[in-house]
Amino acid sequence: MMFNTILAAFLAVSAGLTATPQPGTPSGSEGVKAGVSPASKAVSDAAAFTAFKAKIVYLGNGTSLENGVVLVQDGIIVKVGKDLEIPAGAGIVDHDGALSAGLIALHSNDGAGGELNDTTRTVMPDAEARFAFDPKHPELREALEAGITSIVLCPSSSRLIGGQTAVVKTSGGVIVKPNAQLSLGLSSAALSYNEFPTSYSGALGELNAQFSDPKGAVSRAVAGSLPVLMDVNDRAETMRAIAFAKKYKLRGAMYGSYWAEDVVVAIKESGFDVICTPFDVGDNQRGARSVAALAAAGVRIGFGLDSPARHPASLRFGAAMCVRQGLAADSARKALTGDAADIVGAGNRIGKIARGSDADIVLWSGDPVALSSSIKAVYIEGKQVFGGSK
Amino acid sequence: MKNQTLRTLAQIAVATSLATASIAATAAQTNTDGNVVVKAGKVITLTGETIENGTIVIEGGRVTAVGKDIKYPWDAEVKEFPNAVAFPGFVEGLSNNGMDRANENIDVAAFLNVKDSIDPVSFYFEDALRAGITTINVQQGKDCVVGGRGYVVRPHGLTVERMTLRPDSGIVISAVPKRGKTRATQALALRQAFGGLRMYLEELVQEKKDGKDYATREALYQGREPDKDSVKGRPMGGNSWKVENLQMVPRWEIDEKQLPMLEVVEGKVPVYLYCDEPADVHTALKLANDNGFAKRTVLVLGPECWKAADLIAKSAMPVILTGSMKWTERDPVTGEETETFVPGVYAEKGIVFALQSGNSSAESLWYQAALCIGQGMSREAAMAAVTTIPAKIMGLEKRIGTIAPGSDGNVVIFSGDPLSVTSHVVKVFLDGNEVYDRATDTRMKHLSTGAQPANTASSAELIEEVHKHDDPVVEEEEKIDAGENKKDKDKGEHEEGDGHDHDDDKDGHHEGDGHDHDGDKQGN
Amino acid sequence: MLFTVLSLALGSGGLAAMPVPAEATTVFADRIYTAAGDVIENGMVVITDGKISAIGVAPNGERKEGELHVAAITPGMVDLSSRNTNMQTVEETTEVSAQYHVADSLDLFDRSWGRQLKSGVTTVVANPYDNNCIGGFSIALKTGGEPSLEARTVKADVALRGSFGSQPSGKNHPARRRPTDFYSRRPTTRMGVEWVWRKSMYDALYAEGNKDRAFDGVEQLLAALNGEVPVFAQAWATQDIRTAVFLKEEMAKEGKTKMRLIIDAGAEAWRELDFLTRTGTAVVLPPFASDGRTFDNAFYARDCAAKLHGAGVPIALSAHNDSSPGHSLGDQAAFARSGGLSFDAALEAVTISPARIMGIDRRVGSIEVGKDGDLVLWNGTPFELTSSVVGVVLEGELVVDPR
Amino acid sequence: MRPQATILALASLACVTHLPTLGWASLAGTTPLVTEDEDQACAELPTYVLRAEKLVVRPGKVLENVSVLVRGGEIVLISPEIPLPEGATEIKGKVVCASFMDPWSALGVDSNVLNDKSLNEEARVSDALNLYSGDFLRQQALEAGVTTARLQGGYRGSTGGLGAVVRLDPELDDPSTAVLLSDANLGMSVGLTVDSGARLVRGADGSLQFLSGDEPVDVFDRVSAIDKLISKLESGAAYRQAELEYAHKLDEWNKEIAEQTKKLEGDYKKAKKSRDKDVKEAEEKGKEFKEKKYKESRKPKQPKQDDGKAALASVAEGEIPLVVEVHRSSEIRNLLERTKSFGRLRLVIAGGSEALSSAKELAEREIPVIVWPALRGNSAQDEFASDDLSLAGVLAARGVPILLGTGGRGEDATRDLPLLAQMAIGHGLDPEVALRALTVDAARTFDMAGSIGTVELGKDADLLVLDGMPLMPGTNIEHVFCGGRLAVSNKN
Repeated sequence: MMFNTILAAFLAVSAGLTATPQPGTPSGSEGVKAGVSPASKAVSDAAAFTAFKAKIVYLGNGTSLENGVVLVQDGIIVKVGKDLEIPAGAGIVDHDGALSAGLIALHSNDGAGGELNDTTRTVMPDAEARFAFDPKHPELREALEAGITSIVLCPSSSRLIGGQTAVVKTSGGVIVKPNAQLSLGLSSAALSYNEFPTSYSGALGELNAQFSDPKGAVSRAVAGSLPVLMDVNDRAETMRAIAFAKKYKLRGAMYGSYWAEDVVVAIKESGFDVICTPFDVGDNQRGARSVAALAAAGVRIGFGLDSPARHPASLRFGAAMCVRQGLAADSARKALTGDAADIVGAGNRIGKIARGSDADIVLWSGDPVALSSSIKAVYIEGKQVFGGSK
Repeated sequence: MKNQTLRTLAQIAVATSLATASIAATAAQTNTDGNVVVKAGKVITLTGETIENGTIVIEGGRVTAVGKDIKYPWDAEVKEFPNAVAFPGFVEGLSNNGMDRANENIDVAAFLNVKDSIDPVSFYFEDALRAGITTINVQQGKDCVVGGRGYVVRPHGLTVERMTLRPDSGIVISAVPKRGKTRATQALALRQAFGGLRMYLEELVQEKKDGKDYATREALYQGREPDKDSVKGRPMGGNSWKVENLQMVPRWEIDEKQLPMLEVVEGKVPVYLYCDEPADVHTALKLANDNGFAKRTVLVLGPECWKAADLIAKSAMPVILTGSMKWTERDPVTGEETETFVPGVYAEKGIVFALQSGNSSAESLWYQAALCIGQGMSREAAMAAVTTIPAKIMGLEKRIGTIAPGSDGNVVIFSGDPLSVTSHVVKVFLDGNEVYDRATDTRMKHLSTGAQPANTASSAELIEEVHKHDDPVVEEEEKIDAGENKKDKDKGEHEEGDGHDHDDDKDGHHEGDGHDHDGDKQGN
Repeated sequence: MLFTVLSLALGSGGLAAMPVPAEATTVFADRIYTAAGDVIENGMVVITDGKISAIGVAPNGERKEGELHVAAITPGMVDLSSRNTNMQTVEETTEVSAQYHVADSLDLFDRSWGRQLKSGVTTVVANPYDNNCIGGFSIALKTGGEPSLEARTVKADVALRGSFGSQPSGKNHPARRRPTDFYSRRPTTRMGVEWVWRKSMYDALYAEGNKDRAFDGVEQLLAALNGEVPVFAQAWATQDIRTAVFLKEEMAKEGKTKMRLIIDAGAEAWRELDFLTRTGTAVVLPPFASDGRTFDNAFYARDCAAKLHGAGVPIALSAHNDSSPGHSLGDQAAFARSGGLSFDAALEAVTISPARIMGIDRRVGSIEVGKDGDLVLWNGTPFELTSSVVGVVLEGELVVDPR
Repeated sequence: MRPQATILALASLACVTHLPTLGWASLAGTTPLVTEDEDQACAELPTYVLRAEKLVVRPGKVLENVSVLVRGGEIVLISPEIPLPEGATEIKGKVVCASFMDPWSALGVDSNVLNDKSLNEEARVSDALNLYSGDFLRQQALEAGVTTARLQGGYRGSTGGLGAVVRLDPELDDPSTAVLLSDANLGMSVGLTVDSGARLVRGADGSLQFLSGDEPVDVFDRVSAIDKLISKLESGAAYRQAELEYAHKLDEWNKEIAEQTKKLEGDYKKAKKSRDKDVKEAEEKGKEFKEKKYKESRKPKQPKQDDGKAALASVAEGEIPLVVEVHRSSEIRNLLERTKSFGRLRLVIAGGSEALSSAKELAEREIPVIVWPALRGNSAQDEFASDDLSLAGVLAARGVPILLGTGGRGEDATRDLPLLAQMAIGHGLDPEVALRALTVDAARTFDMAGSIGTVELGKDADLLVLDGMPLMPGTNIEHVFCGGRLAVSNKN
């Protein structure tokens, strides 16, 4: 199912590049996006179209298009191409700069207050982060201003099984994906000094107990329908997590990249994606080096943010630090958008400039991973939510 | 008459100590008045030759002859150790032990003297004998700006005076920030100490001068002959900054707090200059050069200072190496761990160095020397670093560190090779008097077999043992109550059952670095 | 050159990257101390595919260029109390956690393994941290090689680890704790600790015949009671050593005559020779303490090892994770010698004796054909401070090169 | 091993800026410990010819297709055509510009000194340099193009002592060569929340949390902090005044005494005669002889020597700049108001999170603000509450001179100065202003313009060779020269 939609989205892009315009038929996106149904709108309603023209369009899959046009109808990208025929009467945004999909922060907290850490028990797989989401929270605005259009709310990694993550937008209160991942605490953060578990042995014992007799969300994870998000810090924790995932045939992502440099091969073999720990000014370059090494080995990566404790601009800053350490700029852009979306299984809807995707668009003065580029405007589902002249 | 009184007093003291003090075991064995002949299966003289079945003749506390089959007075008391090794004993180039407390609170304490703090019945001295140490340079600790004056002592005697080999053997200055100071404020305090001295002296001279000028004018006014210049002091010596006309000021008019500092600047006093880190060495050398005591300076260095070895070599100052002999460091970029054998670096750079012990009798100077050999240093170099070199640093090379005609009658009898772990000290002669005998060393017996010492003082020691041992229960409680993150300290707890002074492995705190992203940043 | 820098890649990268040589590794030495009864003068050891394939006297003639020749060779040393595990290796929410395995908690990337390896310790037993009465299962591991349990394990679940004395009760203090804090309920005294041990053993005994009484860890406790695995218990002071021995004897009265007991850190074992010989208990000794003072106010007499050996108690020495010069396991053997232990006994106490005590002597502990190719290369007579470990061979791989 | 040229440059600088003559200057001076043959040291530095398609002499002035001759650590020739001297190395590059300076850094300072609350006006950060650790950080800073930094200590106290300008070359481990200026400024701070060892930890929900709280500074303390600062400056000014007065009085007194002495000498014979007479008379009468009392005016008393006050004096007189870390608008306003009376004071604001509200006055008085464009989340301390990445851009747009620094808290931040500058550009700062802030403006503010900050004859060869315009997207640094040494070469 997921692969189908990704494939469809992919085809849509390539189709957009060559085929004649066929507005209003975002194939493969029905069913996924109930509630938003562009097809129901009148095809000829030219006023519903907006065409975004930019000197360079970063598609979110590692490639780009020079002098591209992105045609949006009712908040959905309906066509992407070089010399598109723009329907008469369509609004035109002509941007002398770069265009990319909105950035995605994969591990964040904005808009959830302190509601993601339930300290009463360490195993609560059926708790859902989306119920902690406050769509009016001012932090979301700050994220938006940093070009972040979607964030992934994650239950606390100080719980062994904290609950399920949710993909939400930073404007409009949209929940893109309610049950994105099952959050597992495999790092020392899940160990306590005065309650169970205090040891890795105890933690692993409890996880084994839960996964060998799976119930609820755990059973979905074991069945493979719910990816896991494993929090790890050091190399030993990474190896332990990989072994654990292998034992129960789990798939998903690991959060924690600092030490990955030394265990790249094991991570690659595990098939897990890696969500990078956030970066700060002056951070050790090992962290950035690790990210570059993972990408070079072909591991799919995305960036975590841990806002609001961290400034939302840290997301791009981290990407820039990694680029300085050898991460290809294309990989960095992909990790901030398309790959991030795919990691949480929302790639059919966000993260890409592709037919059928939500029109979550950021207009930049230049390359998004160059820090000297500034944000000119941000659109969510076609609506301008930040910048420029409204 | 006077001598007789002294002796009587000493005898009374001996008697008293026998009755009460713990040193009864080691103090005052047979009194030979410093006349004794020691024969040993092997005599290591450290003058270049080792004599099989050698004889050492000690008369009046001094060695008068050493050799094979030599003649000695017919009536001499002969001590024979056919299966043992005679050895001049180890020399501790600098120690902060044996004192009541090693550090003074005040910044500039040059007017103080460790003799007032040395405790002759301290276990430290007894331990030193047990470890074959015959000479100790007791100096103040590094928790100071300018410290008091040190004493070179023998580890035996009932009063400081009787122990003393050389009084006022040097002064301690520290480039290491003392408690409550940082490197910036320590440097400032050092500058102020010497700057203050200079200002004080200049003011003193100016006052004299003004007074003299006034006197001249008054004489002119009155029609008297002005007083002739009468020089009462002497000009300032040394080879750095000088205060002109200091000879106008008689020395006794100089404040007793400033006078020792003046002597430092004049280069009259050996200076023991502490440095913990290589950056301290720059501060230290600059201070020594600027204030004229560079030629009298001995650098007392912490393990990391090897990094400044080139600079130290250029300064040509002798050094005393303290702390761990191994420096472990992790490359902050690659994570690779490198180990440096510290004395090896100094040896390679041709720096004259002495080793200093951690002062537990089991890990004393023999131990440092042995480890050096284990790490590849020549036996001669390692041995010199705990005997002849510290003796030379103290300027006592003619008296201690070797067994040669004219040297002090110090002989340590080892059961075997002095650097072997299986050897032990059998007897110690200081100035020709037997001051230690393993056979009667109850504390030794206690340590090696667990036998309880008989006398009361040692019971007191046992009580002290109990008190000294930290109560882990209470400590842990407090830590947790303080909300300290247990994950940060878990590694440290391995060591709670461990009596050793661990090698100062800088990296030790980061062993659990898997949880510590910042771990890598600290090459430290 | 000799002095400057000995650098060793201790991270996984460095060790993992080294290829295992296909051909044999041969080391020559003036003396080879095999710990199997022989000392070979001017000998050689050949290791093929990680195992010792030949030992013998080196052929006469000129030494070849680049040949690996050292003053002495001993077997790779074995430390049964490696103590590089942290508090996160024991589940403290319950004082008896026999069902857990320290293997689940190990950080094989930790630098201390590599440091121990470099100091000549090639095999260690990693134990759960001693904050529980009964902590869980220990594991015997190599200190080097690929950082994975598969690659390093010598023997899994090698002993059931526990602790007597003040440590398991040290942090507990009901009066000072919040009622929800688990530190407010565990034993606070030595007798409480002993009670927990005895209770869990009796609970296991009852459960053996009655499945309704089964509890977490019962199988593991029974395995220990039935002698399938030894009980490896920390006991520094004489009172704790006696407690352990009494418990073993009490269980014997209950029919569990096969239970095996090994005392760890038995600083005061010299006081209890009769108890130890009577029950055939082996003792792992803590590192030498210059003033005799050790944990739990135990007095560690310097002749402890010699006394135990003399009385026929199997002994092993330990460095408790200290690998620095003057404190490493080889140096502990040196200090044991200064307390009167013979050279041969000291050699055994850091090699074959610990291997036998822990039942891993088929693979490690001596230089014999067929055993793991773990060697320590020395620049002089071993177990003198004037000598040091200059090279280490681990399963045929020269991990520290003396050249 | 610093070349002679730089030492000379330093010496000339000292003349230009009238370094305060402190009482113990001879003890505190920067005489190198090991005096090397300087000429030889120069000779060891190779000669380079840099051929640039574009030479950024200073931001705004670009020459095309010129060559730069670097010899002995110095720029000795800039010309369209320079033949390659024998033994010289030729380096070609698209763009050559001056390397960057971090005007607010902690790189190489002992962390204890950074936190030291007890620093006073005499303490010198240069004493706290530890050039034996963090070599890799200096190397990374060089790789990022930052070759010099102004170091500041004591951010936890109200006084940070005398700041220093140092060269970040990891090859230099002797402070006497690494320190270019040991009294670059006096540092102070107002109204900072005191961080009492609070540590950030990644908490349960992935957010960062403080392990232990920090002590906020009392509002009244903050107000009185400015009072204290002002009274310190006043005491400095008064000290200078008193010294001058003393010198004057002493001069007069000396003159007076000289005259008197001359007169007394002239009168001596007369006085002697009369004395002899008096003595005789007294003897005859059997009376005691009474000496005549000599009277003279008192010698003027020298004010008590105080190096702290001397430093404050040179600040009050504008001989060295005063850097004050201050963030809240009320405190900035108050500070500006209160310092008006010190006409020569060279005030520099560090931090200035809310400086915008005083932008007009800052622009008018040309008071530079060192902006620290750091990424702070919502756990930032309250003085950073209105911290905004666009601050530098907005201030510059209002005409306030700005510099960009890394905050002087952590050693490792300096490496990221160019990234922070780029981020400031991304948030509205004009790229040319940003480049100026990192080069010529930073050098000028701290009296280093004579030797660094621009690519001009006689300047130190602290240069970058790049493949594009500095701080622009996609530009890479190819070579970095630090004090004439080719310290980084990314292009083989």
